[in-house]
Amino acid sequence: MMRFFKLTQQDWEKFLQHQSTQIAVVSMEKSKHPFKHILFPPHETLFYFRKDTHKELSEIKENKVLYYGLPPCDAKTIQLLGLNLLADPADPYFQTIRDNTVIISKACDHFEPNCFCDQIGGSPGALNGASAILYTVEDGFHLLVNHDWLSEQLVQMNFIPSEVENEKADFSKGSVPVREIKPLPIDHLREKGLSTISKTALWEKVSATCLACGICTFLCPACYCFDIQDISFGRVGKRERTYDSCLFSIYTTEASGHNPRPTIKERWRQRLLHKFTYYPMQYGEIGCTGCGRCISECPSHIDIREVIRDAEQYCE
Amino acid sequence: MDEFEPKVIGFLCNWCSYAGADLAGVSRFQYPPNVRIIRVPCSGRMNPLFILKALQNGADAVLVSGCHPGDCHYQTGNYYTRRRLEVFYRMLQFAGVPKERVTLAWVSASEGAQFATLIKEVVEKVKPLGPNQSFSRDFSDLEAYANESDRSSE
Amino acid sequence: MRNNTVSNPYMTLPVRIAKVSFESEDRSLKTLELQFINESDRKQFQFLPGQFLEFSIPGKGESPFGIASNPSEEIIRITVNRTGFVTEAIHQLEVGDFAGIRGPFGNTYPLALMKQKRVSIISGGFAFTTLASLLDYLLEHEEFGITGYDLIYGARNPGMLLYKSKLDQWKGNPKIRSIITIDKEASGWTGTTGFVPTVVEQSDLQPNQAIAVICGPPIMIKLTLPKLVEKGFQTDQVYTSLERRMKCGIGKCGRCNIGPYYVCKDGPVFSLQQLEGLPAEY
Amino acid sequence: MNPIDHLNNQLRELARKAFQDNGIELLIGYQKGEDGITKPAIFYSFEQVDLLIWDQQASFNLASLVRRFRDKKIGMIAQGCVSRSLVVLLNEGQINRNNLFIIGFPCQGVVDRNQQLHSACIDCQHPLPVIQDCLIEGDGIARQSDPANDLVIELNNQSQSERMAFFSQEMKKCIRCYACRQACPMCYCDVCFVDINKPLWLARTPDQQNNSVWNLTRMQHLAGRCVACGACDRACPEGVNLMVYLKKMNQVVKELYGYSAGLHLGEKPALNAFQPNDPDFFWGKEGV
Repeated sequence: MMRFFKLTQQDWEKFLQHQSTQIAVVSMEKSKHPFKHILFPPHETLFYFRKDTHKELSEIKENKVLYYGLPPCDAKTIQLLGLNLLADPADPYFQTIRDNTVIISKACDHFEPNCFCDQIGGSPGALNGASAILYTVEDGFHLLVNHDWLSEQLVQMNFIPSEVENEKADFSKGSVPVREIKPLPIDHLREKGLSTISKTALWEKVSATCLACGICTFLCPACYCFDIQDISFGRVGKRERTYDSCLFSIYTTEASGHNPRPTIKERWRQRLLHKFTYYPMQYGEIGCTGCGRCISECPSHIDIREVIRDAEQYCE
Repeated sequence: MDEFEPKVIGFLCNWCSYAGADLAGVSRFQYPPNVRIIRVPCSGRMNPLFILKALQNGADAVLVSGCHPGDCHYQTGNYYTRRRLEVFYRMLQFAGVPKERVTLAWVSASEGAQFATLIKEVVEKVKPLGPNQSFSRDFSDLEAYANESDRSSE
Repeated sequence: MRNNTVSNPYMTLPVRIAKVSFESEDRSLKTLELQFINESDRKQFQFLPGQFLEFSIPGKGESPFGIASNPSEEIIRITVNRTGFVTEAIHQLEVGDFAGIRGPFGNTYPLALMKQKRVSIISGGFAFTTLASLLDYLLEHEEFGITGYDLIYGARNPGMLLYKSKLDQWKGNPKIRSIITIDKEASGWTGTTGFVPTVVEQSDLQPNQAIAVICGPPIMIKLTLPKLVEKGFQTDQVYTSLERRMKCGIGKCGRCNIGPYYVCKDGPVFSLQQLEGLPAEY
Repeated sequence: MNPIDHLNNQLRELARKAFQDNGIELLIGYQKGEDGITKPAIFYSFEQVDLLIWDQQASFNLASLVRRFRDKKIGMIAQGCVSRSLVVLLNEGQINRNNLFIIGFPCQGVVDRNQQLHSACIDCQHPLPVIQDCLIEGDGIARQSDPANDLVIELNNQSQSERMAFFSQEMKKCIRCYACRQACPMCYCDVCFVDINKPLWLARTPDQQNNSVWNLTRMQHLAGRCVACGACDRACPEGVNLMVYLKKMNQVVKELYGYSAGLHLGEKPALNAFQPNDPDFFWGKEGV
């Protein structure tokens, strides 16, 4: 049930103050580091083991944390990662963190140069899987809540909710920016992306200056590929997972030395199509939030928006 | 509390320093038992990664030793090592690894006594520094698990 | 804090190595028979031919292996080729050692589709493992009403053939037409010689009411498929089991992704029809 | 006309000539992206050269792209550091001089991620190319004193624990995306030591200790080969101060063996050569 609250600045502060006495409350803002680093940490212990008795121990900590202030594109992480990681069998580590995370995102008030959420069907004011979203209006905030626990907390503090049917309901969303801009042709890729697989010229073009580093994937809010490794220490050890990237050659190289994706061309094809073709085929959503980190952080300034437009030319 | 006994990893060249260590043993020169020796075919085999890996896995000091310059069994191996490790040694120190932790020395096959002195001095030098914590990997969670699971199985 | 040993798909079931034997004369292939420590785990571990498991050595890592034993057997059999870090460690295991397995993962050969049909099994090298399981399983379950079997199996030399005693057994079975081939003539070998694609070309495989299952090194598959097409096999009649580098086995870690499929979860068995139009990343 | 525009006109003219007269199959240069950022680009024809541009935003070292086109006849624009990188690659037999047509130009320095003149460029000693097939005349950026050098001196004077604290703080930032490796023209190994799992040299965990090993080893592999272009430092998304360590390393190599990488064709890298009378380190000697 979605609910909508009108809060003044004082109300909001009072709410945060009150929450911080019960659970951890963390302020976030749009930064180079995606929110993914919290939901799905760069390295995570799966379990400890003993080599002698073969006992395994997995400890998953449940700490309820409220994060507020992150942009909607970052909040979308929780939704996009969940599509894969919670598909049967669910990943217990991600699930625990997700279940114990309350996200209050904040609608953006401007576009950064590399933002493109509005070009892929999103909006800088969309809820995107967050528990709630905060809109700045003249006399305070409008808070749209889609989270029972959070609603309850607010009601307990005597804030008056009004029920709304959906996100598009009529209430002031303050200064959520809108701009005249041509949307990216993601529907082409979604429907006909498979036809670009054999188009070597396209992949040669897009990967020509790619260095095959992992910046774009490590900082992408929707990338979840990981590697598993064992760390030993005498008779005990732990199995750990760390980020991995489809752009690394080692990612698919088999022990025999055979690599199904031997050059950057194939790896780029995997990166683009996995986000815009395979992911929608599997889960119905594109694996991109439009945050623009891969564009601003890329050492060779490869612009995924240009790549999508290039790929459109090759769709049949 | 017992005195801190450093763990020293010694990479010794097969032809000179290893034989030197052997001679030290045969001649019954006393030296501290803190050193664990790894024989390498030539000091030219020394990959700086070996030193880092030893430090990372908890060695308190690393000793690299080979033939005197000019005496290399393979003619020039130790000349390359000399350059390679000198640069590496300085970079390590610049990164803040205490210089006592890494030692590079020439010991010939006939220098058994010198080898014993060398080990004594390496151990003496590194003792006051205490265990290598800043550079070894953090295994505290694993140690805790080992102890805890030991207790629970008793 | 919760300790969910049961539901955590990353944690392993403890097994004991019951038997170890070298499978090939160059000692690169070793067959391991695994016995579950906990009786209940064996009951839980229900698999069908084509599925695979993740074999884990604590401190070394995990590797995926196709299950080569018949589902009705008490033990689990895998054959391990020594190539990498983990397989090297597996080769050092001895009878009585402990290890962990996870699984079973992936899909099975299209058993339902095989009913009342002829099954042609084409294999090369050590990819024969899950196919041996399939053949065992189908022979045991007469209710499938398989009309007959073709078995074309090739290896580099006679010493590299897997499961020799079984091969002999199958040779004597009137329902199975088996052609065992080696790449080059070797002393003492009286059977067929030649590469699998050539043998397939010369054979009289019939596409009518048949399902072909093909498993082997990528180059063998690549060259054999056109021969099957020449013989009139349709893309939905030919199945193959893919191999990819895998880590998690449950469709999470991403590396075995081919188009909209994860080989570990949606595969490893795919029909040619499914693979059409997808990147040939195998 | 603004000097940068003038330079770009000259570059385009020479590039067109290279396509016409020198038979290059492709040209490695820069162009403007949609958002106005200068990015590396490959030009395959005479007509495309209109887009060729160089300005201070061009923070990418083009030499790291050369190897992937090495069986083609390549044209490229090169200032000081790119040409020095090419010299090292040529000396190491990675590329073929006959397949290379170099359009040299004087460099005015490039900016880092914060749009400040990059540390490597502030005290650049060789802004002019050291090898070229044709050259645009002009003066390069004037050498100034670089605050990074002051930091080197400062660290030199600090205690071991202070140095360790600074190093640890830098290493904590690293996320091990390997952008430094990939952006470096000298890091061309087909299989990097971190990608080997038999033996597993280094855990992939991006924590301080593992990152230290990664960065120290990478630097060691660059000792005597690093041309101090700063591409790794500019590529780092986390702003790890790689420059101060590379500067120190280059100083050490220069001080001990009088060697600077990439200045002369046919030279062996410092650590691939030796002199019997090299300064002899011995244990107990004061380092740093």
